[in-house]
Amino acid sequence: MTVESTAARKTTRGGGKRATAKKASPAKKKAVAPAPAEAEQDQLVQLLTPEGERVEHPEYSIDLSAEELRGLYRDMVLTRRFDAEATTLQRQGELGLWASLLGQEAAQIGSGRALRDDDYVFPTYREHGVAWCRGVDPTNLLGMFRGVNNGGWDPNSNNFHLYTIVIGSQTLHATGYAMGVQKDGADSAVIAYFGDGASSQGDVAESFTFSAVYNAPVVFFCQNNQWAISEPTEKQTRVPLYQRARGYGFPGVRVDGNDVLACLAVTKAALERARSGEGPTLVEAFTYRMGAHTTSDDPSRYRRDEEREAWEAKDPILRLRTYLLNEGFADQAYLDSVEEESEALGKRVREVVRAMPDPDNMAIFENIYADGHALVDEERAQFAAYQASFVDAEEN
Amino acid sequence: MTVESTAARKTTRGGGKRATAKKASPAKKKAVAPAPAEAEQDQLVQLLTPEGERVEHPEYSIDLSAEELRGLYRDMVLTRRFDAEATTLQRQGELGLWASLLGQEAAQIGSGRALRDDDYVFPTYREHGVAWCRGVDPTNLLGMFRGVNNGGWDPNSNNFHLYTIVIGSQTLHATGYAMGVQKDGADSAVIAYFGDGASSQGDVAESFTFSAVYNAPVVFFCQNNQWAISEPTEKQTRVPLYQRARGYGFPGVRVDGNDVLACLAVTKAALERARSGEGPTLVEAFTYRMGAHTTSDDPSRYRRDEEREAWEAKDPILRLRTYLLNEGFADQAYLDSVEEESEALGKRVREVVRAMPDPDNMAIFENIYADGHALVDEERAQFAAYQASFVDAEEN
Amino acid sequence: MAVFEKITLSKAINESLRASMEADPKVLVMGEDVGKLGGVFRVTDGLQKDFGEERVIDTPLAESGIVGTAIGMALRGYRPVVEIQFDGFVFPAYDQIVTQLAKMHARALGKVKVPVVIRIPYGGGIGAVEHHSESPEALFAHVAGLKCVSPSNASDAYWMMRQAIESDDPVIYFEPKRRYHDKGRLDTEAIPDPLHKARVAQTGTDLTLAAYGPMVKVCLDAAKVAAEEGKSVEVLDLRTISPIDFDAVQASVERTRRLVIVHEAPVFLGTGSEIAARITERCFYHLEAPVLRVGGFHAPYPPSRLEDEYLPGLDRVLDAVDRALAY
Amino acid sequence: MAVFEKITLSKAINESLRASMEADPKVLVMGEDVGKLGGVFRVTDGLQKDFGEERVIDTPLAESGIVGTAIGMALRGYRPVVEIQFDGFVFPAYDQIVTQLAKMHARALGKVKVPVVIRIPYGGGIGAVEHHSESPEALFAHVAGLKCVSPSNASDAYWMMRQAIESDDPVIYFEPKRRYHDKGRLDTEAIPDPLHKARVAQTGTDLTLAAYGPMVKVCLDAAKVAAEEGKSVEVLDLRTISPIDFDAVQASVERTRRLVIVHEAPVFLGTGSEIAARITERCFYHLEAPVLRVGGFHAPYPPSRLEDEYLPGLDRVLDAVDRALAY
Ligand SMILES: Cc1ncc(C[n+]2csc(CCOP(=O)(O)OP(=O)(O)O)c2C)c(N)n1
Ligand SMILES: Cc1ncc(C[n+]2csc(CCOP(=O)(O)OP(=O)(O)O)c2C)c(N)n1
Ligand SMILES: [Mg+2]
Ligand SMILES: [Mg+2]
Repeated sequence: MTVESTAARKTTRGGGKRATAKKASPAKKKAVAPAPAEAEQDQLVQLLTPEGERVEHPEYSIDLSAEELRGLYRDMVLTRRFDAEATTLQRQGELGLWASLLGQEAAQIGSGRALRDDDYVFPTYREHGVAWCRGVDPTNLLGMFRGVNNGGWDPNSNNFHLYTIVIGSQTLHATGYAMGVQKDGADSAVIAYFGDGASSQGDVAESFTFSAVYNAPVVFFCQNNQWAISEPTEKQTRVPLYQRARGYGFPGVRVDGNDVLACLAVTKAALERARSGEGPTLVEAFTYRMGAHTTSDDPSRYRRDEEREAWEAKDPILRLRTYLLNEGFADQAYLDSVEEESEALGKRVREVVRAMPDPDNMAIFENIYADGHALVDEERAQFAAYQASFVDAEEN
Repeated sequence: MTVESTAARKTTRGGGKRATAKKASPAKKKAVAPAPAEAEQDQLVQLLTPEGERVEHPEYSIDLSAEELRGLYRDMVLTRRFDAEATTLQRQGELGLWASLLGQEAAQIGSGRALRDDDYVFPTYREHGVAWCRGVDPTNLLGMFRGVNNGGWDPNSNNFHLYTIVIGSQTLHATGYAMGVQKDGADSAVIAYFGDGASSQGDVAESFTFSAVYNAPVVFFCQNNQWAISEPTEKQTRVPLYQRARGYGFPGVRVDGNDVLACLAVTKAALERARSGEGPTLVEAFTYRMGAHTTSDDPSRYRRDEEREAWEAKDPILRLRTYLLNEGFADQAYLDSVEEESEALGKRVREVVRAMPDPDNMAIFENIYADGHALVDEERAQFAAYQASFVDAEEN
Repeated sequence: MAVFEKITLSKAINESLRASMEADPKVLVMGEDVGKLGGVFRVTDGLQKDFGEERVIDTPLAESGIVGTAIGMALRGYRPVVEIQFDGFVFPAYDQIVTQLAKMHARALGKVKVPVVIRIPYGGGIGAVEHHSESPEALFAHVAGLKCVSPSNASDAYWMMRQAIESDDPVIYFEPKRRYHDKGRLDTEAIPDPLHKARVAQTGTDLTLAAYGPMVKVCLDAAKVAAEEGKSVEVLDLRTISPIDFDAVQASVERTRRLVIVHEAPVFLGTGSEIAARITERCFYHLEAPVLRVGGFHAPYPPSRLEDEYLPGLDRVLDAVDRALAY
Repeated sequence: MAVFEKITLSKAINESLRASMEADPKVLVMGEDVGKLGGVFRVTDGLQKDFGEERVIDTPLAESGIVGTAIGMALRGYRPVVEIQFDGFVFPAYDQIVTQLAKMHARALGKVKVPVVIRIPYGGGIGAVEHHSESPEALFAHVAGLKCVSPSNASDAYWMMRQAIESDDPVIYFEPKRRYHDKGRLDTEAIPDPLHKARVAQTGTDLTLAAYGPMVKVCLDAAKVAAEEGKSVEVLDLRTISPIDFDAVQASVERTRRLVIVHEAPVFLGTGSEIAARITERCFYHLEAPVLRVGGFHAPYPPSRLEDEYLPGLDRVLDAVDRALAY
């Protein structure tokens, strides 16, 4: 089913003051590329309503077993639990910072579960749910937030690249990787995650250009969570983001980002396009950042509580749970077992993080170059001698 | 009239091998932003056919007096003459380099004559025709190509910014300038020139984003001359460039860039939109670089003569001359007088350039800072002393 | 509101922006999150409320766009003060800064001015994640056409920002983010030092420590410890990185005959290399010891649990003082 | 094809790219106009014809995109050799180079390698327009994670490119564009010097001239003139800018006791500043004169009619030699 998200948009921004209010009326001239009609703008693919009702979409269908559905539920619950644990660990001083995915579980689990093992993921810094789908141990994600490393996993073990903090830059890496896949003659696909704010970066535009020109097998997955720190999406664009793709010559689609089934179906279709040589697709997952930007942020300075409340009614986990229970795909016992599992996960994360040792001082000088560098060798030796001078002093 | 440029495209690239051949078939799914149909892609606004026939366009009309029409002709002829003279001067060693606009006279004169005095222009390095329209003395354009300066005019005298060589960067300056115009409450407009190659630069995309978000009064005038040095437009995009704008929320239009009337009409309309608070427009002038990229370039390495020949049939000056003569707007005497004038211009340019003195050595240290800088002062003094040491040596 | 007895460095910048905006309607503030949020460090707190969205502009998330449009606004007669959110995020704007902002005045033979100030919270010591703790100043100071400054205390922060905004040249204003909360005295009616002059922060006779921004405090602390050990250390707050006030360094070194330069940025091709080279040339017969440098290593800024080792601290500065004195 | 008696420097790079592509199918060449045109300097001439469009890739006009996608291809196991058309056009890619390419290996704790080579034709002396004559090497050498080299002759150009491509680290390969047509001998079966070693290009006893890339020839010429005047000047071809072979400079200076560094880049914070600072530290008691530097001024690269004054030439080098010897 295709629904209008107008209501959602109204509640998110309180209407009236949006930059788009000033927007030019759609051009009437024929030779001018017309701004799409309002109705088309706000279409978004949905397969599961906020009320947990299963609906059909003419273009995207999905047929999952009860087990698969339960699996998606479990993924989302565990991801949320992990995320909450990390937030707590930050408050307790175990992490320096945490970027919560709260509210974006469906976008991440839906898209993450659409991937094949041989596909490759280029995340931002918030894709904890996608990392989960890839089998990256969640405790590995915490190293950079604790300050013990800048990325604690081997990207090639799970085909999940390191978190990238410089906004937008990973979209080019994804495109280049996809060009490599293409050269190899493989039928794998690549997926690049980025946010609504990131859509403004020149790098993202360049990745659209390169992927279109080379027809690279890449899916651009934009989680439009309505905010880039304190800036609403209207500060980045005056038309829906999914439309950006069209001007580069590939399709864009807006999906209900809080609907795990729709995210799964739409991403799968986009990955299929990539695999079969049809090139890039832009998926805009229309979702919401329920929490602060990071634990350093204070959203009360720039957004109203009512906005968050309105989005709570569209919670991705809630609607799947309702659906599972209503349809008898899961019972309370199953939900309880997931709850238990999530508690165990929380406990394990807590324990692992608390036991995470600080790196050795000399790690400063490691892995800067693969083939070594004379200056690094010199500085390493000097620093070692300097440190030893204290030990000597202490010993004397 | 709306004509299909398919034929033109076929002759320009020889078909078959285009990157777009691999292009995905237009998506069929409704929620997916569909790739525009072929027919729409290739529409371009035309008011004067290559054969010199005046045609009407349902959206763009223009009504010029005979004098105005002759003026456009004169502008184009003189611009072409100036350009040819500069090419010759380069061959004679008077200039280090020249970037010829040959073939792009209509795009530049048409758009340039659409401007009001209070509008502001941000050119690339090839807008000699626009400079002409702004009243910049053409000999001033030659300073940078001769190597006596990096930009020899006061941008504010004619509201014509300096030539910008770093591809795409001026589009952001134009956008910022337009934001300033808006803040001032003025109803001036700003126009940013760039090429088909430039469309790939992140800066150009960012200028689209900024101008759309702030609804800035700027016109993006892309001269798609089919080539970025040796690379055909297919290396930059797989759909027509004018469509790029749509995804940013403003209209794009493709105009016959060899039709001075259409370029004038379309640019005027776009400037009007800007003035009246409707924000940015992208104009793609579909034209052709008849010469080499610059005098350093050798197009025989990458393009076939037939392509150029096909475009010669669409020459912008030829078609206007035919029209003027056929309609009796000008007679041979007028044409001859323009010819004479152009010879005089050529002579003046030649003379001025040959007399252009080299800058004083100490100019190296001038105008680096508006408020001075101690290091520059130190280096200036050292260099002066160093130079004086030779004079002393000679004198002794 | 002439005198603040105890104002934080960040609040001093805020006051400076406010005063500049009041004094000149052409002054604009722009950047990511500078509006309602007041910037991630709250340096622009309250400005949008008081000066409106037309003068305090939340921009799209695109640094090249921010600087590029700021250049355009400057060409139109405005004086934009641009915030880059963190040091590590200035690089998407590097092209606009280096090829356009720095060169436009010269390109136009002086016919246009581009008075853009770029504020960059820089340096480490705040336990942040990657890209949030870097010191890229040498990458800007090397480029002709830019001026670079970095205050070490609240009063300088205020005055240097006012002067930077008044300057007709582009100024990169490096804010020592780990000193944002340090408090100092500010008299907004005092007569400020010129923007491009160093200042002796502590007189001494045996050795000169030269630093700027966040490292001035470390050097003052080191001088204190050294004093307890009977060594008289002069501390020079350089304040300006382009130009560097070599005359002041030379004058100090001619007295003390020894120089140690301290900065957080990597030593290799850091600003200390230029100071060492030039002062050695100027003071060849005065120097009792080679000019020594204390700074970051030739390594990416490390994860925060290692930053105390990476950053020049009291011990490493004192070690260099000892080594210089041992000559 | 083992020995070329007279091969131009640009052709030597071409041969090197060809040999590298033949040796390893993962080697790719990419950039603007590198295909049919063979690059604006023809360095990639004929490669697309022989290796196809899949391996010699004409890219969209977007330097950040070029380097960013090259990183992605390197992550996939390729070894891209990227051409930046001119020195002044590398800056749109600066963010990708500094924040991604340079740091990715460290970020991954060594788990990934990013063997990208970035070719930058650099330096002046060719009478070009703005942005086509710059020497930005210090802006890269300051950044940990990158390696920087610059050959001065055809044989080095060949071998250093082969080694750069074989290196698992990102290498910025600065091509002295005004030497592209200079001819030299090349033996493609010789045993090359290591990539990161300097070489004594001319022995001498009174003073050391250190240079790299385009300035080596100027220094050799200066040494010749100096010799006629009875001064024995050693010329060191540094070859590598990150790391710098300080051991070689030190060894030379310990013999000659005087050092002059020559580069086209601005002196202020140029590579000469680092060499001067470090060598002064290493050779404090050996130096009879301060290390002197000859280079560009703190000014935008001037219009070409002034470049002979701006660039270090024979006279300015000899002037510095005289000044150093006068101590
Ligand atoms: C180049 C760059 N500029 C600025 C920042 C600081 N920053 C971190 S996250 C962020 C907002 C990102 O918004 P969005 O892309 O919507 O992603 P979200 O955080 O909402 O997931 C900003 C401005 C950065 N990391 N990189
Ligand atoms: C950032 C940057 N990269 C590369 C170049 C070198 N260059 C100069 S012109 C040009 C092609 C430009 O093509 P297009 O934008 O189509 O303009 P045209 O020359 O056809 O008018 C290139 C690659 C440059 N000037 N700036
Ligand atoms: Mg967001
Ligand atoms: Mg072109």
